[in-house]
Amino acid sequence: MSSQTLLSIKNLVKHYRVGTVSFLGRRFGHKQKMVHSLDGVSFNVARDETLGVVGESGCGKTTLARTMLLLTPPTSGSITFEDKEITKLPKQELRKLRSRMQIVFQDPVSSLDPRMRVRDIVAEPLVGVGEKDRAQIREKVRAMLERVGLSQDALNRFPHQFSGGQRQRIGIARALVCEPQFLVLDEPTSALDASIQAQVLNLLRRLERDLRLSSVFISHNINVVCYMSDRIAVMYAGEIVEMGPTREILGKSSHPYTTTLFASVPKVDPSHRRADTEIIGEQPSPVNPPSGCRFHPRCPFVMEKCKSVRPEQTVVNSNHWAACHLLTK
Amino acid sequence: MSEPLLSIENVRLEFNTEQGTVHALRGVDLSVGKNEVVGLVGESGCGKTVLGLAVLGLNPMPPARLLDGSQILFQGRNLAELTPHELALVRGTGISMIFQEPATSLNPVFTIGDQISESIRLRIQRQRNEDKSTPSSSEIDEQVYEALRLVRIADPERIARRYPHELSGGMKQRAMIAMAMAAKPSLLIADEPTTALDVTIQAQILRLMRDLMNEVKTSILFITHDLGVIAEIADRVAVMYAGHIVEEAPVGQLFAEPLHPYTQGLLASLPRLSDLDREIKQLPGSVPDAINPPSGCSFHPRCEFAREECRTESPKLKELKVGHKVACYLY
Amino acid sequence: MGLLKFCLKRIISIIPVLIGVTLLTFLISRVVVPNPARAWAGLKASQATVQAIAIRYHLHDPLYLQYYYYLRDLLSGDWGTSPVNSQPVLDNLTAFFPATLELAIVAIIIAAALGIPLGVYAAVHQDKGIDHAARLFSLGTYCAPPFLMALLMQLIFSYWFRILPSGGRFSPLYPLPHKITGLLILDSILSGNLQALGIALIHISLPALSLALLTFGLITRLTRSSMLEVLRQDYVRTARAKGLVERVVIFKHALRNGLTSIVTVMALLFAFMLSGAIVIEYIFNWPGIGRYAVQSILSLDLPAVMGTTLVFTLIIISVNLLADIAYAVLDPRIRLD
Amino acid sequence: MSLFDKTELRLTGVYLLRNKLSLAGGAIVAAYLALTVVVTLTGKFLLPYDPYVQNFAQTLLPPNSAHFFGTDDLGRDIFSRVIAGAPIEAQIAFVVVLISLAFGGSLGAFAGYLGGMAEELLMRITDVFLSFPALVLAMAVAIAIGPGLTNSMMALLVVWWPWYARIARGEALAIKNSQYMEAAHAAGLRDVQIVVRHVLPNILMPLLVYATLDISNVILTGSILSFIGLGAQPPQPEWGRMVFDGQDYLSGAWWMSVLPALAIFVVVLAFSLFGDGLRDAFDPKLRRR
Repeated sequence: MSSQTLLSIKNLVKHYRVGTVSFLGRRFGHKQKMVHSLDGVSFNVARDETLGVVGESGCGKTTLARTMLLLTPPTSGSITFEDKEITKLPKQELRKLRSRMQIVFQDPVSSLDPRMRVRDIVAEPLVGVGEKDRAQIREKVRAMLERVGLSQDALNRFPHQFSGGQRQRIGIARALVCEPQFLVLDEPTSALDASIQAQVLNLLRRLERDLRLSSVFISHNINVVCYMSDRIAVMYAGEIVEMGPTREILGKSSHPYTTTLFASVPKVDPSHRRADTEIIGEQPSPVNPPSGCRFHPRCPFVMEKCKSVRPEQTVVNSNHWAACHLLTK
Repeated sequence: MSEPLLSIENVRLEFNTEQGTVHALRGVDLSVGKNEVVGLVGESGCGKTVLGLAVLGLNPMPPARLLDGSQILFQGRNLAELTPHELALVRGTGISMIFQEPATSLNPVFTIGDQISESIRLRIQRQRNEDKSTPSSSEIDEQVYEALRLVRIADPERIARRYPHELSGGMKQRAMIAMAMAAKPSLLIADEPTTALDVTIQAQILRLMRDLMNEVKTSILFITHDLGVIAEIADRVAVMYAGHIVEEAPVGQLFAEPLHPYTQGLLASLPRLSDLDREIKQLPGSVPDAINPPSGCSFHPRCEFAREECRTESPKLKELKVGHKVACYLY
Repeated sequence: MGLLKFCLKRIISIIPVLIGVTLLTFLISRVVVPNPARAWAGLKASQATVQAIAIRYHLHDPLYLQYYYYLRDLLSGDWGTSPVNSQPVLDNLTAFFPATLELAIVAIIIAAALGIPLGVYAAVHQDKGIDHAARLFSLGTYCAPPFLMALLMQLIFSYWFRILPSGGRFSPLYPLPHKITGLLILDSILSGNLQALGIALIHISLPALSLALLTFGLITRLTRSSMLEVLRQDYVRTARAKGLVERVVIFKHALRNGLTSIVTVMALLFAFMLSGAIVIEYIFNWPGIGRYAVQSILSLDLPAVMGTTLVFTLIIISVNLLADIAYAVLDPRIRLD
Repeated sequence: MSLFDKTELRLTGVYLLRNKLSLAGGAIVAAYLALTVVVTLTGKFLLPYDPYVQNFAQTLLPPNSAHFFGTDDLGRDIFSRVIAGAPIEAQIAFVVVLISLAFGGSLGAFAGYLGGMAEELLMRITDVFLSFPALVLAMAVAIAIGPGLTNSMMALLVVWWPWYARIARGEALAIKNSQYMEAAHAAGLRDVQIVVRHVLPNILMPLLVYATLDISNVILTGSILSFIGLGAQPPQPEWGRMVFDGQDYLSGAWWMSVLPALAIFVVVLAFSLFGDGLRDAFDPKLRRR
């Protein structure tokens, strides 16, 4: 592994149970349904890099965010952070590591405790690392709020007194207050209006540059992901189907899903109305994913092989790969 | 332009809350012509949904109330003055509406077929002056299947027997559209119909709506916050900000040559796949508070061109070019 | 999942509850009681009787064995013998049950017939005068102790106006209708005995009205709040948007959903009503299990009290079961998992 | 960190003040609690008559200027007895509600936060308790441990705690699944810190509001228990028992039973009105829309 790699994920799998089959039910042999939320996801994140993850709802991208930071334990697979395997770390050590890898959540309303003041919310990760010096905490919180563009009188106020964009700034301040190296952004602007989204995106870009952050930017909004990311990974039904530099994928996507996904994005230009490349059907249920290539029921180029054999990652171009049988034909 | 189908004139609407009076609509003028798709675009809280609901009298009143002088002219009548019962008779067959969340907008305890057949029966009931015969239930069923086929549902017999929770989001939205179209309205108000859907499904629904327009000749008032969607579907666009229409133009012109600083700012704030190198621009500040809107032009606190008169007086919508109106003192 | 499978699953799921309930009643009657043998034999019983009781109920055995015998006795119909009247408790309970059932049915019909429409009306006219009046009135009846309701009824209609009897289920001066179901009103109708029907109705009117008034408040409140919730839903707006007139919107689209959530609290409603029935039956001398319970308490008759406790709880569990099944019928979503 | 935000409290206050009915309820509650305190401190000192002294020359007198509520079959002044009985209801209500809140509430919060077997076990246990009608289970327990004021409170406690466990568990579950909890984990807080900073403050508020509303239920059920002879024993002036003693005299001396029953009604109604208003005021959903 090169020293350029900050975080490396190998074969990450996350399955979880759905429905509450009671203790007795389990005894009597009720089958528990399993959601295949992540099925063998692997990638590296280099230092100073922003990796974008894009996919439709239910493709597992939020599970990826939570599993990557071990907010929920993976079913299997490994996560290496700064050359250290972290999935098996004892709880105490993991807690110490948390200040170095942080997350910004999608919902600016429910991600802030309604009964806490902004200064306590933002100070939370400092409390987490055991910072006791109150003056020190106050100073760091103040500096960070200024950095995200909030005035000092925000300190003593409560989350509901802020607009959506400001709340997201509070969430960003909380994530950055203990100077992490790595940041996961889980749909950070999806709940915001266009004009506010632009403010937050520009703020994030500036902070990533100034603080030399590595990040994973997750969103269903393809325009936003592409704008923010150096490389992107396209997820479908719990798997990454294609991954590579943003521009290269935009120019020459290799997986049929990527192609249709990008073609579905409205162009914000009435003179270029979308060609009628319409993708049929909907994403499969993660409880019962299709055999072989998970995209095969919707794929316009489906072959016999796709129905039974899971396609391997195939290199298209240096660090651009896709998982599709068309490439190995 | 020929006589518009729907003509909204000087509509003002307020509602009272604990915190004070919300000035949701502050004198809106907008018209929808026959066989036209009018896009109404704006950010959350600008009043676009309230306007859509106001046309059908669906804002809960109280607390909402239309102020005197508000006119919503449709088929020669002012909807703002109708009694609740008269208004109910216009809904469905005259103007119908579909909503953002197909999951909560369909009644969970009735089958899709039941809910569509209600619209069909309603239409037949209201047409009965001409035709005295009552259709049998098998005829109604056939029409339900027809309505489902119209929205490209391949196996209508099966889907009609399903309950909403048994369908996916995209299918639910198709069923909603089928239900609205089954009454054969002259105008369909679509309030963010694709916002809750994934982008591939959104593309399917947008294409469906465009096809339906051509097949059954319904006008659409399409409400959304998404300029991309507007670019895909609308013929004409109205941009709303803080309870006002600030700009209105044919779709091509609006995107090529936006006049209002707000429209310009909005367009510049969107990241685009076609132009990733461009740094997106941001509008400063946030959406104004509808309880205490700014004086004068509501946009002036965020506007880089704001002048003295912008702070005191509210600009009127002026037609600068044919079909291109803007409310701004720059022009 | 089919409805049948849902019902089966639901019925199986009450088995652990039943075990828990009997375990709890067992603990109360064998462990919590300071001297179980004395309590089950009666306070005036001789030492010999107490010994006999201890042997009959295996009170010297370890607790888990005692529970086994307790369950076995319950299932075989031996619910103990009342030391007060020396009759088997189960016989007493079956004799008194029809009167309670009749009272409850009449009361709930009255309460629902008044309460549901008022609740719907109040919800539709939220925050108007009628809504405030309905809320205050229903809160008033909900907060009234059952004895206040019963005593006022008795005072006004029996003692001041002297138009209705102050107690009892039937007049001793006339023959009872031929017994078919044990419910006097139904039996009178089935046997075409109009005189008996009149007498039964006159006797049931005050207790049923008292109980109905108590329950009415709760039903109105529940209906109102669930209708308010439903009326806010998007699908109600959809129903209006598609042109349905207000009557159809409210009584078809909203009420159907509102009723499903009322059904889910049916057990709560019944528990509330049965508590009221205990006091009301006693005051009106209505020969049901409620009055039997109070009389047993006053004479410190533990076997009888435990018997009524079990009967009341079984009623609530069955109501809960029926309500769940009704809910599954009314709301297709619930059958899903 | 604070439980109450000043602006939030002010809004709540404004709402309560505007809600006249619950304000009236609150006033009666305050008056009743004040009365309770005074009577507890001064005993029968301030009462017009000794609530225990029998006077066979003055039995069953109707309400008059000397005896506001009349006299009972033993010639005792009913008004004095009702006043002297006021603290008993309050005592039952507060003891039962507070202990249930502390015991059931913490058990439920713990189970909801931990999840797994602990939660499942607690839910199954409360299932059993909640299958009984509250009054009926209380009756059974009370008869088993014997009648009396303390025993009736014990009986009520047995019945009452599962409700609090259920509510606390529900709230804990909602908080556990909230994003701010996730954020707290991501911040590296220890479990104890999370419970203290996030779980407890967010559970306490809804539980307290529920408890206020619940006081009226306890008083009501407690009064029924004492009506059927399981509560405070004569000659203690407990309201439910006074109603029971008076009901035989209903046709001739209605005041003996009806007036103490009315006292119960007024207090229960007042707590309900106040609690209703409090719940609405603290529920932003109900207030803002």
